[in-house]
Amino acid sequence: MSDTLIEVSNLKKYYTSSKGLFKKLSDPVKAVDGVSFTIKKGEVFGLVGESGSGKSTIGKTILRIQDKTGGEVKYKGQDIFNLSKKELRHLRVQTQLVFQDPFSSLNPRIRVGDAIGEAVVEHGIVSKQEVRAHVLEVMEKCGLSPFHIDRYPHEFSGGQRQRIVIARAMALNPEFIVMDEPVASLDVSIQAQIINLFSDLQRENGLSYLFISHDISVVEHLCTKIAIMYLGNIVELASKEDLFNQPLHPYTKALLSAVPIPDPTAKRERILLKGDIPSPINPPSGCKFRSRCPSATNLCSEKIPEYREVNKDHFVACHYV
Amino acid sequence: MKQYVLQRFLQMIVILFGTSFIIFFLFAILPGDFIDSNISLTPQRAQELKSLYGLDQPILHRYLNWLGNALHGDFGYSLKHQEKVLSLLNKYVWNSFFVAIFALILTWSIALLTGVLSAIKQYSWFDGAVTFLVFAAMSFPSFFISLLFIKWFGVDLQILPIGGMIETGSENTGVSYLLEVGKHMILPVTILTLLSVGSLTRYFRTGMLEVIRLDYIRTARAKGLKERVVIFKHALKNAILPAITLLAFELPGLFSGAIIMEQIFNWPGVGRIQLESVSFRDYPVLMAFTMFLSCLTIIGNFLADVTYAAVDPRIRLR
Amino acid sequence: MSEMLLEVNHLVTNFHTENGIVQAVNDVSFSIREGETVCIVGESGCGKSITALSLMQLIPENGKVESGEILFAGNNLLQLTKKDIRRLRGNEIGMIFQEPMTSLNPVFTIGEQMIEPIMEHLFLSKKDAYKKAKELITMLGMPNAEKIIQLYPHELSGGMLQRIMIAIALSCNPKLIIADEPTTALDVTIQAQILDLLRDIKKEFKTSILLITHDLGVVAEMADYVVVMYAGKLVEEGPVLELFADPKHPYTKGLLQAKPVIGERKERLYTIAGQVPNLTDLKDGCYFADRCEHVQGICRKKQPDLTDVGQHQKTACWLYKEGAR
Amino acid sequence: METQSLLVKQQNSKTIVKSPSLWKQTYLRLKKNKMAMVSLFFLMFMFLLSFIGPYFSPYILDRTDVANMNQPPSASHWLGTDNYGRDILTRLMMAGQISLTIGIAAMFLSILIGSLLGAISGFYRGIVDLVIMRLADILMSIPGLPLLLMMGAILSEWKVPAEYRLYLIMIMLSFVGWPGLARLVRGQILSLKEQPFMQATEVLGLSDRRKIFHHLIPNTVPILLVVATLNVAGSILSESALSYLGLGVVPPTPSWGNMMDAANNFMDFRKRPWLWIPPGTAIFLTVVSINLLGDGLRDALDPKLRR
Repeated sequence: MSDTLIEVSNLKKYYTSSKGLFKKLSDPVKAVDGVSFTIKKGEVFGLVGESGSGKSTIGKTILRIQDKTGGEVKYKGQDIFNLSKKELRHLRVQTQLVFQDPFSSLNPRIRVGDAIGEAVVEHGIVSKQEVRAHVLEVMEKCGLSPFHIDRYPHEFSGGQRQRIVIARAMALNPEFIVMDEPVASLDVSIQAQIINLFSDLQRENGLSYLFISHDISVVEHLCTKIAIMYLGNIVELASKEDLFNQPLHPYTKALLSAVPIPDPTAKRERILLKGDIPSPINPPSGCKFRSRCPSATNLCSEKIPEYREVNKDHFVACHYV
Repeated sequence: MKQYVLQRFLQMIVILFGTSFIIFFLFAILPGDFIDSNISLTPQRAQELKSLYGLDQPILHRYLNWLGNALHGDFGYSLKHQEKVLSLLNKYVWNSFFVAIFALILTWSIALLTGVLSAIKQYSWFDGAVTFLVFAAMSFPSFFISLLFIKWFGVDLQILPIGGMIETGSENTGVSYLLEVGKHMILPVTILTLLSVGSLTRYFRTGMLEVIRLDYIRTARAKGLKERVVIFKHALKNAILPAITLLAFELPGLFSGAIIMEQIFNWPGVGRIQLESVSFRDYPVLMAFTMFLSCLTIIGNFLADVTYAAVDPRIRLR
Repeated sequence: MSEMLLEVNHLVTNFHTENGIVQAVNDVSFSIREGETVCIVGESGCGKSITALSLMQLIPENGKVESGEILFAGNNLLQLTKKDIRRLRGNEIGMIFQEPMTSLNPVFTIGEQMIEPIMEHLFLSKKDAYKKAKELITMLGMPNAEKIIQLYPHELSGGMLQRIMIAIALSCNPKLIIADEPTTALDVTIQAQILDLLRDIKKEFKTSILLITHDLGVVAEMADYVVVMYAGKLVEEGPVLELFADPKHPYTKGLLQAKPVIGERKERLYTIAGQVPNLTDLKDGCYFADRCEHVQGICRKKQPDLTDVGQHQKTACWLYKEGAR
Repeated sequence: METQSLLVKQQNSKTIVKSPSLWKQTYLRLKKNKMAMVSLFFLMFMFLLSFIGPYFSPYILDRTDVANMNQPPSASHWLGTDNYGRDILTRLMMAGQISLTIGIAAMFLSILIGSLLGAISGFYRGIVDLVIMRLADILMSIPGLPLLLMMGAILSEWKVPAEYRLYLIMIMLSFVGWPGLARLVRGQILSLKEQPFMQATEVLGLSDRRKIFHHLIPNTVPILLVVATLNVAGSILSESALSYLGLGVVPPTPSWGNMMDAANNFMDFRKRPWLWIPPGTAIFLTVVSINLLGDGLRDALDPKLRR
């Protein structure tokens, strides 16, 4: 058996906006437009992109919280869109999701202990009598105090709520967690605490993560493999070292140079992209990045660049690499 | 936008049919009809009339018949008034309409003014007083307030007429006629206004309170605009726009709100005819009037939604 | 050295909430010179935005500037009449906010909203105001000014709207622009464009900028002078190079170390333990004491005040007080 | 690392201020609202008066007393007597029982039908949703009072005995009331379903039953509570109007509305205001209190709306 955990091939997710009697054939929003990647056991896979890149959609689709439009997602070799109800329930235990906003991802009317423990009992992992002990154990792992167990979510700050959300996911002993911008709404000092917690949990439990973020410095810190997305496609995918030492796609280069560095003496050459991110409803023809690319040519507007392996394990979609 | 209007239009047609069927059905399950209750008819004549009116046929058939006639403007014949329902309604509807329209104008002006003022002076004594009055106005049973007003202004103080549209036997014409009618209208209009002003004031107050906390109001202030401009241009336009959709319910609401008031004030409007027809089992009239109000609501609703979509740039340009 | 444009002395702003009084800004002093960019940096709830809003006297209804002075070109803003403050807003002080998508009125066109301050403060006719609006749009690097002024806010992207906000702030040639987290809601590549634009404005018009941000990267790129706030207090201030080279206050140090930085590979991130204190329930002593690695007895008893450390740098910490140990 | 996590724990225990549960907070906030509290106490008084008051009354409900007809308020008859010599206060209290019961029962029925249909609509969507919502649209476009009048007329045609009429009135009122509630509940459920915490229940693999009963319903209860309160006020108003017109609760069963029928007699109206002013005032005060209480509840449940 290979050590591949998740295999995504040519995944597509389009949203159609119209409803009602007349199914108007409006252009769909191509949120994810043919994306392939694999995540190995124990790997921390980073997915970076700006708004409209489709990164969150991927996170939700590969957990089958949403339906796909096309392509395939395999978890441990099994197509997750072909599971029976029972198998799907089993998948729910193995895979988990941590949301961006710790305020809306906890039900305000359910106590912390119940939020963490309810699914554990439902899936029969721990009996009703033992659940409290189990919850306390998980809470301690996630840096929460025992007396928090009977509190309501509104009594906690953002960072602590995120710990609760993580504990809720960890209570099921999952193998794979999708982290959808889990630190985006947290302050720097709290963000560091949570990121360290992620590393600790990952190391101690041999977890695999899909870490979705717009913050490339956080991804660099945490991930081993990184994919850069632009308007529904992966434009570059490589190991952390390759991507940062030798970025190939013009978008990756621009993205890296745009991140402000907290060092006033740093002298960098900045690649300033012109214009706005185009709408995913009506993206540019050919290479979707061409409207902002500093080195775009006629070829780029005519032909969609092939997503190919340039170096070993380094994939790029650009005509000029 | 075009598609929205079309979709909304079709929806309206569906609802119109549904509503007319429900109203028809309710009358169809009545055990008696105006032929049964007319004891002067011989059984044979009754049977003839029944087949003449199609009353011996299955309900769906009767419904389609009635609908077909209604679409031609034929809503049947009023037994009590011995005339066609349509011409009967036409005769009385205007008396109700004028009261309603005056009340409508008054309600909206008062509600807009007090709603906005109490929102920008939130928690002031003015706001407190308005809030209390608003709740009082919303809680009065229409018949009780009508009776109280007649007692105070008509019976005790004797400054206003206690009912009717003109004095009995009055033969005034021209301006003096108008003045006389106007004097009789004061109490009905006041009461209708009072009954509907509360919830609308509340609506404007809440809307305004929501809007004045938004970012763009802060931006308007940061631009150094006069407070007057900030409130009455930037905030008010946003607070008023959604109220367009309420306007649809306003006119039919006033008509149906006036039913009891007209009865008490002996005002010769459709509301009073409506109540009369309940006690006289004059069901064609009752049915036509209910249908009239429902159509008014449904069409008004459609127009309001379309207007709102046309006025609000966020929807218009979609 | 250039003239002092704005001086804030001992500013105190409180909020009255259900849970008691919140001291959002607690005895804060700083100043801005002409043509200088000052950054106030801190985490959410530290009072940085309220400080900015206090200058413009735009704080929400339940808040109040309790004491202190705000000297702008020699006048104390807190003593001006409402009318005079209004004349200042949008005219001598322009402001940009965090959320460009909600900061413009959805039912008026871009043009209608741009000409308002121009007509109000520069007394131009409507026609001339529109002309000026179009010039501003072109100047800020947006093509198609003619078309843009006819559009409604929801038809533009966040980055474009923020440019429009900057154009509005600039329209009356202000001496000071207050930018409250102007790029937080934007994507990284758009953020780079906006920061670039602000730098150009500073260069070209010699406008002073007060930039409020939580992002130390933005501070390093934009600031001449930095003010660090924590729990409503000013904990450290200094010129950007000195402060980043040698941060003194344990909080500033912690912030700089806790942020992952591109190209700087660390095994673990440094963390500041605990949570930001609840502002309704503050104890005596330094507000950072509970989270500080170097906490000592006096920290829990008495609040430190700002002391000079280094040439232009100041910090409020007992570690740098002589004889405090 | 070790010391740091220890510090985190210490911190956690310190920075959290112990605060009461959501319901308790709501109660505390409501307690601060003077108008709502006065209303609450008045309503409690009204209930006691209507349901317990009659036991302390020396008069029997339907006992006519020819010697004491149309007496104005006095020491023995605090609110006077009517044309049959019956004590007005006693009748007012008994009528209160009927009116309040109808109002509350109609509310419960409307809530039951409305929230059930609304929840089904919002949770399962599809064709069920379409049918339920169109039905609601249709019923909502027939103005309430004319619809009630028609149904009242049907009751009269069927010659329903007076003692059963009040049950049918309840059903009629809820028939008019449920569509609005169904829409509200549906809207609530649709917006809740978009909340990340509902997506979390999906990821956690919780059963539909648990999703509905532990996550969705408890979050719709607050708004339902407010609407239910206001619905009682509406029902009492509608019932009184119907009864006043003789189409609702009919004598001999007393209700506040049909007691006001006295005002239809011109002599009684002019000369004997004690016949009709007390029931009218009772309706008004009860309804105003319920409205103020409902508004107070709304503020207390959703503090965001206030500041």
